[in-house]
Amino acid sequence: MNFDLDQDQLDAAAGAKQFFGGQASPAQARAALEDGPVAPGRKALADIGFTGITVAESAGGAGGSLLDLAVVAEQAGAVLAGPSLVTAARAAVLLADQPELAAALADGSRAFCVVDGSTPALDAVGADTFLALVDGALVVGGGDVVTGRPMDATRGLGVVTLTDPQVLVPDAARLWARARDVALVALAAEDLGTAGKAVEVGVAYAKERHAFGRAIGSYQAVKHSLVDAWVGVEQLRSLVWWAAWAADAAPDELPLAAAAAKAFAAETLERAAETCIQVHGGIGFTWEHDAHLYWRRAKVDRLLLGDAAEHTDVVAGLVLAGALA
Amino acid sequence: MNFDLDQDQLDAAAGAKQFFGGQASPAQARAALEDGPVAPGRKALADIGFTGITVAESAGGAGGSLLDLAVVAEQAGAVLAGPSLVTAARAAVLLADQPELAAALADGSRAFCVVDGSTPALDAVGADTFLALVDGALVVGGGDVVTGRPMDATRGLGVVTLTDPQVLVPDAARLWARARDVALVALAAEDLGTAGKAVEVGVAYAKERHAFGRAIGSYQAVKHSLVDAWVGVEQLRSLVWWAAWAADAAPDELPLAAAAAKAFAAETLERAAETCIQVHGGIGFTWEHDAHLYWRRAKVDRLLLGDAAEHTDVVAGLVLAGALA
Amino acid sequence: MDFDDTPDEAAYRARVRDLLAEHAADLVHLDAGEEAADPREQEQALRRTQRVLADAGLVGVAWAAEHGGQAGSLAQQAIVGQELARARVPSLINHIGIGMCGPTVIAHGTPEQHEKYLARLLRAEDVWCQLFSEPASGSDLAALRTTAVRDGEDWVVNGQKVWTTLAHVSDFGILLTRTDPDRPKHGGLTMFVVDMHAPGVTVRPLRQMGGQSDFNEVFFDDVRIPDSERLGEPGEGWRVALTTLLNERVAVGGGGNDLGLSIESLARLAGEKLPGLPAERQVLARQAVGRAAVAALANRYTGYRRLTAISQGGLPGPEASAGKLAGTAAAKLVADAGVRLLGDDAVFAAAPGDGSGEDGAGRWQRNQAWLPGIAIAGGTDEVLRNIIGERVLGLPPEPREDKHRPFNASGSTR
Amino acid sequence: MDFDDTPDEAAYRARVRDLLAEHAADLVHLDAGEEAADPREQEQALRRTQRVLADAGLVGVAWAAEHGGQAGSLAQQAIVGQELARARVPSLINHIGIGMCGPTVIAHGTPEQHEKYLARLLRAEDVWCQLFSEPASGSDLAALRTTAVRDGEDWVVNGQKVWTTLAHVSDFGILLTRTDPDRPKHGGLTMFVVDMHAPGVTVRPLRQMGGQSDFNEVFFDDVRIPDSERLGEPGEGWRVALTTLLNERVAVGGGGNDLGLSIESLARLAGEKLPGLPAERQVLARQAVGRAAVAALANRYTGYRRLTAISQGGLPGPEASAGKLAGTAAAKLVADAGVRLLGDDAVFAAAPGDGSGEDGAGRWQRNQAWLPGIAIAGGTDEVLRNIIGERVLGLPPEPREDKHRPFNASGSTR
Repeated sequence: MNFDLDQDQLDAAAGAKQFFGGQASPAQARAALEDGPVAPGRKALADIGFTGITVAESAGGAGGSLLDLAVVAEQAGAVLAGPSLVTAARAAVLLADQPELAAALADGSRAFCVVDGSTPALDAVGADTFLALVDGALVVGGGDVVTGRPMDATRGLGVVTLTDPQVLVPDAARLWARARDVALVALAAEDLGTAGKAVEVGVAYAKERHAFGRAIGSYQAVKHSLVDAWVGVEQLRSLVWWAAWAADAAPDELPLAAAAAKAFAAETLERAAETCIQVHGGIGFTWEHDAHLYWRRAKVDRLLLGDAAEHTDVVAGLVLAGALA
Repeated sequence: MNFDLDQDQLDAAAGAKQFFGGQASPAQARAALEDGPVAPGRKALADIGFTGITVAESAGGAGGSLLDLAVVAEQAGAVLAGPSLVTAARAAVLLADQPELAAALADGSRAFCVVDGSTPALDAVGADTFLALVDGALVVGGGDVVTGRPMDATRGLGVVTLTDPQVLVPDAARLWARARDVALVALAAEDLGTAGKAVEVGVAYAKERHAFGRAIGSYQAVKHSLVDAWVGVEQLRSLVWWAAWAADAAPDELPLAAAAAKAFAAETLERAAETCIQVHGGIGFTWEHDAHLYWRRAKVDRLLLGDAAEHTDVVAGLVLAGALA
Repeated sequence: MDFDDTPDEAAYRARVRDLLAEHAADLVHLDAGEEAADPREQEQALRRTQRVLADAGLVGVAWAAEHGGQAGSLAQQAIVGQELARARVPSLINHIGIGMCGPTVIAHGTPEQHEKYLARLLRAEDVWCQLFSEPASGSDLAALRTTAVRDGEDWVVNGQKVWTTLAHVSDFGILLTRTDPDRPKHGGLTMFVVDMHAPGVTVRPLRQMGGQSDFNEVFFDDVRIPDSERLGEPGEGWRVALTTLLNERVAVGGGGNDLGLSIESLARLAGEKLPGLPAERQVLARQAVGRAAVAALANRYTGYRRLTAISQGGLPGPEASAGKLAGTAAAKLVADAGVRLLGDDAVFAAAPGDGSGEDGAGRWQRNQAWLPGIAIAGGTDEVLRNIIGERVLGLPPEPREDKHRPFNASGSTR
Repeated sequence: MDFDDTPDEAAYRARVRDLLAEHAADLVHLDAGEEAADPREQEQALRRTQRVLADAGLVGVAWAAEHGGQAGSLAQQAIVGQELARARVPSLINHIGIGMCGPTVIAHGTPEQHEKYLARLLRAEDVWCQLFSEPASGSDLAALRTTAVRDGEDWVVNGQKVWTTLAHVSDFGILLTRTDPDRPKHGGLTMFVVDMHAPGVTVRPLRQMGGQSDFNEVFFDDVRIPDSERLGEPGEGWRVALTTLLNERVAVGGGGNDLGLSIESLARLAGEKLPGLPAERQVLARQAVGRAAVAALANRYTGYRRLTAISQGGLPGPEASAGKLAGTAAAKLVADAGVRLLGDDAVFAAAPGDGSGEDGAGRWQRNQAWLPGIAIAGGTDEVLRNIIGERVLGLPPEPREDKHRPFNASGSTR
């Protein structure tokens, strides 16, 4: 039993933290709501190698595991970075047997977006290469993207109409399912980072802000709600690690672990973000404060790739089918 | 707008409180778990006139409203009295056109039980006259009662097989539905009393018990959980009053109000009882303390006559059908 | 128990309805969630609306006649409120003046102040705001740091207020200041009427997380207030503020009103969206709609109990705090059920092709983004629970170290 | 990251498995939720089981050799635990002695005490209990009132303990007493080893809300304890107790074990009951089962992280409290999902015809009635949240008025 990150992963997390800390921030997520650029952007992510973490070395990637990607995604989530590593993780699975396209994912020469029917797709804004499942086949093509007023501009959501789709893999249902599970894990990892940051920001404020003669973090109402949020984050971390580990080491466990992680991530991030606002009192719901940017991420991410009810039902189905036996 | 009890109802509540305080108690509910008698018992309830509150005066009842009965039922709930006034309220509706049986309900010469198919029926234990809906007809008959080990012995639950059923009203579906709605209101009223008492007991203990140099009720964790339970009780009181009032004054509103009251009662009582245990710490989960008796009532009542999910769905259906328009 | 009007109330209601019909052309009408295109124009229209209503005897219904009111009952005031809502006339622009500032001036002001302010307030010739909260003192209001220093016949005010509703259109405000930092925090406060157009007053709208600006920051730089504009004695400001806060309790949510979108709105949306869902999602959506409806109904009928108590002559007690607490929880259930019904559109602040943001989706999203604020504004959930726990349930307060210490020696200055 | 045994661990596991197979005939085997008919017989069987295991080298795995242990790793200890569970061997009867009392005696006892107690403890020749909590001091342990007064070479103990697991079968206990009421509450405590068969010790089982008795009350009337049975110096009892509590943290739920019925049990029940439900109820039941499973899995894998930390040589820190908190919440979800699946039977403690109470329904109901206790026993949810908030998140503690005041002058004596 060794359920912990190894030194390489710890180092990767530290490096990612430094990179994202310099390249993205809630302030940029706020600016993106008023038509600023999404940070760090596709090019920077490719240049540092993050879009290729799970792309095979032969295709110019790092040939890493999903867990390697998850520790980086957590750091991306902490600063509300965009585009999402979810897209990279998912595309890397889909393009495992397409060396040229995989190389374009790793080096950033193409901007990918993975499309689920008419559901708004992550990172559709600015994408030039769209992957989709059409009649059981994996296709690639261009796309027309229709966007709304974004709730969280870093997610680049848009409704995509595929143009000129070409079949890449004719019988791709299983590949698509695995890629989607991998996407769930990467999304849960980003949410883990965002939720952890929201709690951290809330804790820091609760130590500093005084009311009635003492720090508000000394009051049980504030203290206990931060604790509950923190406990949720740590429980989520365990599910994310398990699911990411399973993707490579125990693929049979992936569907259960991925669904559990996504369902738990949705509720954990929502609670962490709402707690962050509530702890801050008045300034917590101002535009200039970061709290609402975590909250926006929470309100969007909980619905992406299926909501908690959907994944809870998947978990129930798998458990009933003997997944734990 | 006068959404309050009138003086007669306040007097009736005070009288009922005195009666039940002398005739029933959590201690007796505890003894009933070990085969003691259910208190105050059918005879005492009939003698004081409580089984006949909503029976017509012409049949020897008080000809009162459901609200009159609800204020008494609340007091019954506060001391975990049995049998339930739910049975009296429901039977009184069903027997509105059966003067002899109604008189037997009011004077206690018969022990009624209302049966919903094979679902365990309230007050089946010790009943001699069973009412049921069979093929759309209201029937009366004897019954064989099979009981389990009771979780709350005051509820007298048993699975009933009707014997020698006689048709009382051939086309009784609407009558049955109204009687069931009335039963929901009476049950919610009893739960209101139990929940209010559980909060009261918790509050009293929180004032008296000290830890770390001060009363535990001064800690926000304890204070706020009692407040939330209390707020729930007061919200429930409003729904119970509305539903009871609607039964006589605005029958069209009864199905919505009754379902809302029952759904809310189930969760309010559960929270109040669990809060009561938690506030008491160790002694709260001992056999000798009353807290678990409120808890037992909560765990049983939440499932009687349909659970919260069932009634929540009814509320949704009515709201969607324009009940609020 | 009944929900009907008494014959007197019914007659009054009929008269109100007639008056509203008669003056309809001079009143603003607005649907819930609808916003005006031009704020300045809207302000003028709202001022005019209140003036017309005041002249028709529909403003200050329960105020005493000597202060320009109608000497009516709180029940009559509630009836006017209901009929205005029914006629889709929005809240009075001077609702804070009428609900909080006016009663404070009445209780603590001089005859000269009554004369100078009250009639104009009722007709919205002057709009009022309440300048209490500060960046470093929200829940702990008595920790405020805005100072007023005596200088001849004037006081000189320096500091910053925040969360000031309507400050950007206000002519006057009631302003709580610290005049004696050597006294314990509650003891060194003094209340004033401040002219919002005086030199040194700067109002800056504060943008909320949803993007809109319902509140302002107000800065005071050497603002001079004549001593004749003091409300109550120097050092008695806390007592004066309690009058305001008591009146605020009625105004903020205690009455069982929906704090977000109404359950009726949710019912309409659900009626539209539910049939398009797969069967198993319908089951879950119906649970969400039903739970929200039960919570909203419980809160609504609890509000009727409080209105009954008030109309029987009771004062709004601390249990009104329960109304805001439960109303906030209900509003969140309603909002979440609604947003989830939007389906794919729920990930956008306004869905594709929904440019104006005024249709269904945008309205639910704006509501969702407003709700985190209602658990904070007008008393956080935590403070409300303390109030109920201590003043209704009689549970002991927490130990306070800051209460009796001189303000300038206390941790409260942090 | 991996969940597999290292080669060494795999070899050790194989050896444990062999030993358990070899001694199977001498061990008690019990299914979860199963209870023995005759408690006295069961006690003897459990003592025998532990003796057999101890002689096979499977008890005190991580204890030092000088104290009779196997000088193994915590990972090996975890493996033994897993294999015992796999072989359906119930918890060691002396689990409190091994987990808490023994380590306390080791850390603070004299060589004579080590000699006298530890070997017998490991073989369950003596069963031990922990006598800390009192009726008036649960969460606030240091407020305890049981006194020990020096009298020649003895101490004379008077008072009452409560929530004492296993006291009714115990031979010895570690007993925390107040020896100096003039000192602040934490400063006047002293720890002893007490002979549970000594004159003046009375044990009374305490019946819980579910009807069973897992705990005892213990009364001390002029019980004499020789000074040689003192653990640590007089007045140092709090420090000694902290050793016990640190070890308790590992024992109580911090490891991610299910605190109620397992998610596997729920899966089996759901598999049986779900197909019989109407479609819309299946949707809701699946949500309940899924939510419970997610919570239980999250807690289980978090436990693996803590076990990893411990096996890498870390000490169980305050974050283990999070394991109990989350485990309690997960257990409640599992229990509620299970009880609701019972359908009509869920209103009975044991359903009609379910006389023994040992089949499905009764088991789920017993579990339900046990769960309110787990949010209290071994640290209430509230106390655990304080611990995490202050020691993990670094949030400031609440002001304490009782800490430095002499105990007999404090409100704690109420």
